[in-house]
Amino acid sequence: MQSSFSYRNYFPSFLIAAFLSISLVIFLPSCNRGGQNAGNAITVGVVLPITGREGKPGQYQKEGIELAIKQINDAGGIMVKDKNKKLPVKEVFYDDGSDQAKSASLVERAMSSDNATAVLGGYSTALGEAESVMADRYQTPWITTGAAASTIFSHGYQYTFGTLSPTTLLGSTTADFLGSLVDQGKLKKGLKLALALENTDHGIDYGNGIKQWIQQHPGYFTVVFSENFELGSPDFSGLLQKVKAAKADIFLADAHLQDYITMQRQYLQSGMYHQMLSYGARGPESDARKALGDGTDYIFAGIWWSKKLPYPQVKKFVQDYTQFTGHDPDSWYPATAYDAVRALAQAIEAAGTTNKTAIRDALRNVELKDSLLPGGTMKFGSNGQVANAFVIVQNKPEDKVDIVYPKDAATGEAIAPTPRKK
Amino acid sequence: MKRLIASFQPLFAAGILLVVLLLPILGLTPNVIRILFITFVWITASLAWNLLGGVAGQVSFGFAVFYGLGAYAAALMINAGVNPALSFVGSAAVAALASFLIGIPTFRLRGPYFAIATIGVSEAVRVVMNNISAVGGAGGLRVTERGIFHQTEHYYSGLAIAVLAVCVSLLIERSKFGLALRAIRQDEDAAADIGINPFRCKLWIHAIAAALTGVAGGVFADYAAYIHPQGVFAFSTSVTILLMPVIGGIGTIWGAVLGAAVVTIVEEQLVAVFPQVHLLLYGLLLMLIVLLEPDGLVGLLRRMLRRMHVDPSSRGPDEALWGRGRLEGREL
Amino acid sequence: MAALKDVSFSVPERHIFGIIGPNGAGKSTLFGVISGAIRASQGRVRFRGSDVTRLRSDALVHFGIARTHHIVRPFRAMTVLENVLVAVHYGRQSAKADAKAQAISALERVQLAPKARMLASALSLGEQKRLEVARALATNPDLLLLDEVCGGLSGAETRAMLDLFQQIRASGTTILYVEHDMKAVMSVCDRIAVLDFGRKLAEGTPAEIQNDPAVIDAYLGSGMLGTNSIA
Amino acid sequence: MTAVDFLNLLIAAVLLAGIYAVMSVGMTVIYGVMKIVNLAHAGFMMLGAYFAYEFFERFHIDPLIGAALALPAFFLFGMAVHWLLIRWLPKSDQPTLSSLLLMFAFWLVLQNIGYLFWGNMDRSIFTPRTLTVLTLGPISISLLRLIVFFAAVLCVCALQLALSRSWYGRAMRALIQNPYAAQITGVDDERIARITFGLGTAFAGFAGALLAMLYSFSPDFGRPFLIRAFVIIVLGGLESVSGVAFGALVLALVETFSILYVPAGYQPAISFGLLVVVLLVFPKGIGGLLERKWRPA
Repeated sequence: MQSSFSYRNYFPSFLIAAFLSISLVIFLPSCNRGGQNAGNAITVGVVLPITGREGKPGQYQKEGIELAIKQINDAGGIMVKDKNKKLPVKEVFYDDGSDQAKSASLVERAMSSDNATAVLGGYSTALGEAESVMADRYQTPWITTGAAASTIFSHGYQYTFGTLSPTTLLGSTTADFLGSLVDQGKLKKGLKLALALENTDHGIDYGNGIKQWIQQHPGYFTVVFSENFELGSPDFSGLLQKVKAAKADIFLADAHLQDYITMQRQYLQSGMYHQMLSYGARGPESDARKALGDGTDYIFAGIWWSKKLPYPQVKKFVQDYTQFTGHDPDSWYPATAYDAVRALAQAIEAAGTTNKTAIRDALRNVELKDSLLPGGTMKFGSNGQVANAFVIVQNKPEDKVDIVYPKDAATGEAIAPTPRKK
Repeated sequence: MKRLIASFQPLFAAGILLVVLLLPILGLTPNVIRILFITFVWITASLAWNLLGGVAGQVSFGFAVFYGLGAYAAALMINAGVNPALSFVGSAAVAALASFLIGIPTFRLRGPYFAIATIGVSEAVRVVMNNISAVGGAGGLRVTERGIFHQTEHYYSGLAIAVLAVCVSLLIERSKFGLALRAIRQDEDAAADIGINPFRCKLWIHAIAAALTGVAGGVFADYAAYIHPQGVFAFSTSVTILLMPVIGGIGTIWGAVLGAAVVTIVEEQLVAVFPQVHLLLYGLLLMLIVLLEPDGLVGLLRRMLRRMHVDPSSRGPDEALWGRGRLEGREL
Repeated sequence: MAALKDVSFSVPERHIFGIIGPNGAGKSTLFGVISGAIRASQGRVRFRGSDVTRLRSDALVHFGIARTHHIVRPFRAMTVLENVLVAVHYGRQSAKADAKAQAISALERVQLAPKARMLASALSLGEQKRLEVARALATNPDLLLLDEVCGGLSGAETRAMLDLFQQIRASGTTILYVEHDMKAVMSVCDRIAVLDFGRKLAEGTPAEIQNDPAVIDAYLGSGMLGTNSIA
Repeated sequence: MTAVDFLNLLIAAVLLAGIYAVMSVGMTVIYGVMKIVNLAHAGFMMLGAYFAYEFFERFHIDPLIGAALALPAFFLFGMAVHWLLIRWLPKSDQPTLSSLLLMFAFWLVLQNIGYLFWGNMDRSIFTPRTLTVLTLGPISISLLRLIVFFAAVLCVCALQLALSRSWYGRAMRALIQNPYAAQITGVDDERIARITFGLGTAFAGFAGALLAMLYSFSPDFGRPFLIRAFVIIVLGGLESVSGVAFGALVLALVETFSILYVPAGYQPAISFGLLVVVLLVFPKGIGGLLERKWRPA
């Protein structure tokens, strides 16, 4: 039954061979993308996922980095003393497709083949963990802009830095916030908590932060349900049913953006209600608003940054970012990336050289005085990770988002408990 | 002329080996050495899959299990202070053991059901590994690094296992066991009718393939220093291991080697150079091979040699290297 | 529903024992049961006193029982020599000569030695049938089960094949021969069993069978005996 | 667990089964006739989701109508894909490696095309229906899930009816049962294959459009569904529509109820474990035990 016509007759082997060799010819010269102008530019490797599961946050972070680089270059570049001139920053970008083996490979590639002075990247903990190995091997500073789990910084690596505060802190800040609501009398004492955590270091750290707080502050809350769930599941009805059966008053989940949207949709569709509801560090994203409308109202989130922060530098950043990308920074992702570039630039200038170890030493002492992050200054701790406070934001009706905690940064009152829908 | 080429083949292989042995001394950039190292790891896994899938005809979508278990075994042993070389042996043992546990029930299945079952097993193992907190669970597992990182050491480990895999493949294909495996691939019942126990043969070749894949995983874990269930146990790892021999020329040793090299380098370059369209190009390349060149790259090479009136495939000893196994007509 | 019922017979050593019967008589089922391809729900197959009923075909080979297939099943992507070689390796070892010599001698017996280096798929149907016999012989069996080996062969090929059977028997191997082609069976077999509707109708020498009224009634009466029937 | 909880879970499971059935049925049809494991199914579903999305965003067409429109559109698309790619594959009555790899490669291409057109943003379709909940005493049912369930059931039943009554259905069944005899009796297998592939693709697009109402999606959409669809068609015995319905129900029930007894993290392992166990106990799928092929359930 073989068809008489076949593609094969029309494509003799030498054509395929030619196709293959041409593609090889295209590939080979482009092997090295940073090395050529090592002398007159500072090469910064950027490895982030812009496809795959983490594509969306990775995209935001990439935009934050590119905005910072553009601003630096617009101002003439970074002053390097031992070259006695300002050098522009050259970005070498790689998309790791949300694959951890690939991300480590690409960081290695940027460090070795492109001679990057520093590498930024690693959105989400698993990718960050894999990448962090390379920094000390190639003695190249690596700053993660999107991996927060403290394990990355607990191995004594000398060249790893991170602009995200640890997730345990997120957990305890969340609990702090709920505790303050109890103190204000908005919530009763002794409420029951249900935790649903994504099965990653991130989720586990978050849960530990909350549980530790509860241990230290007896009487406030009790945990009646705590379970991990798999990322990327299309259906959470079983898990939610279990949460429902636990009869908790407060539901705290820790999820990635996609899972947050899926789970919240099913949460609403099964008519569930809790006095307070949070998805960890997710909440105000406009994608969620688009997907769920007013279904995301009153959800609160502990985040590394909010565009509502009352600092002048934040206002300027929001403006510049919106102009640069054509959309609003609706989530924290670009801010930590933006600040990472600025901290790096400051370190290079302080080091006065493009020597990587000198830059590493300078990074340890860098203090970004006009940081976007809560607190307004950013400094890497002794393990390389920053420890800025978190802000708690709450979604409010009509697409409003307010910072509700801590008090000094608040732009609105926390609404608790969540009003029941009629 | 044919004889001339035939007698040059070992020399040719020795030449390649010499060149790759000397490469690091020639002062290549760490990036190239890294790509070569990864190529060696994939060559090993690709040859291993080829033994089971190409020679014995049992298409498995579950080699990530062995790769991942090898990686975890090596990581845990290195962390416990075992010499890395010894821990790679441990990887092989663990993977081979797992292959029996998987093979004993699944090799009773015929037709596409074996392939399907391997998908189920491999995904289930991934999920379970993701939840066992004793080995890091979803947080992944970090491998303790011993002192300073020497890339060339890893390079030579990679080279060693790739050479080992080639030798094992050559030995098997030229042995009576290899002949039995080929018989099983073509007609399992007829093979049983001449006294071959297909079930036992499949189990053994599965174990050998798993051991090689496990070693590859172990060597990779030692290099990466951080492994994660969603990475080493991922379904995409199984698919990559399967695609390499298919692209190179299923059932042939050169095919598995060439396929691994081409896939590694092309994918690396596609991701780096065309991040926007790398999936598209990779997909198109694969479609071209499936539709136009079912013998894979080796088939392409053979056709070109034939054009030059040199056919390396018509003599006995080269059968294992050049083979005749085509993708066309291979059932799951 | 049983495909076979109360069929019982014994094959004397160094005989060519034929089993015949019209289509659907249960020949293939019987053959499958003996060769281990089909599991019988009842009954026993004994070989030299040992029970081999539940043995798979590869175990049977090591007992000295080899079979061929009605529809040829050579290993098409292997050479003729390799087809036989693998049977020597995995069959019942006789370990006297080296494997390759044994394989070639098996090919010589079926006159395929000149084509040893060809791919099995390149052989003609008749040659493939002979290859199948050679492959079975190469396992060094005491009992050879032949399933309609003459089907589809020309007259000359059939005669050559029947001569080969005589030689095989002469070398000490017993043959159980299931065949549709009456003439072939009658000319070569020492004893014959006739099946019909899953039952044994008769058993005896070819002459006895030819004169058995029940057989003539049920089967031969249809005019098949004596005509040059081909399957 | 109270009776109400149980009932709620049962309803959730049945609704989920409807979704699972509609997303698997296209794959089964193609496998049954052509013995092709259509990995590009996930890609077709992704395109179906964007199809409904574009109609909704640009012309404010209800996604349900969008899903209905997807049926003919993807039917034609599937036939085109068959004409362009599939028919050049070597034919076989067993699933071949080359067909599987071709479809895998095609999936990669579709995915990349998705990224080029729509970027990596998560999109979703929000209508007033999205969050509506029907409550009957203590039992709450999502209106959207109910609608999707009925749309799915309607379509699967229509397909089943068409297959058992029409000339095409008879020819298709003949091809499944005895390809050789069917060809002798004048069934044009090439044409049947083309229609079948169109039909399978149409159902993939339709399922994608329905799922777009329930989930947010990106060009990577479909991956978790693909492997579930796979489990389902194996459970159902690989080639019958009623088998798929059955497989979908089994998987949905097991997934939903197992979570009560095992930690949520292990949930995905359950479906794969189920797949392996079923294969080992019933090597031809549970569906094969229940019914004769292609009879209405």
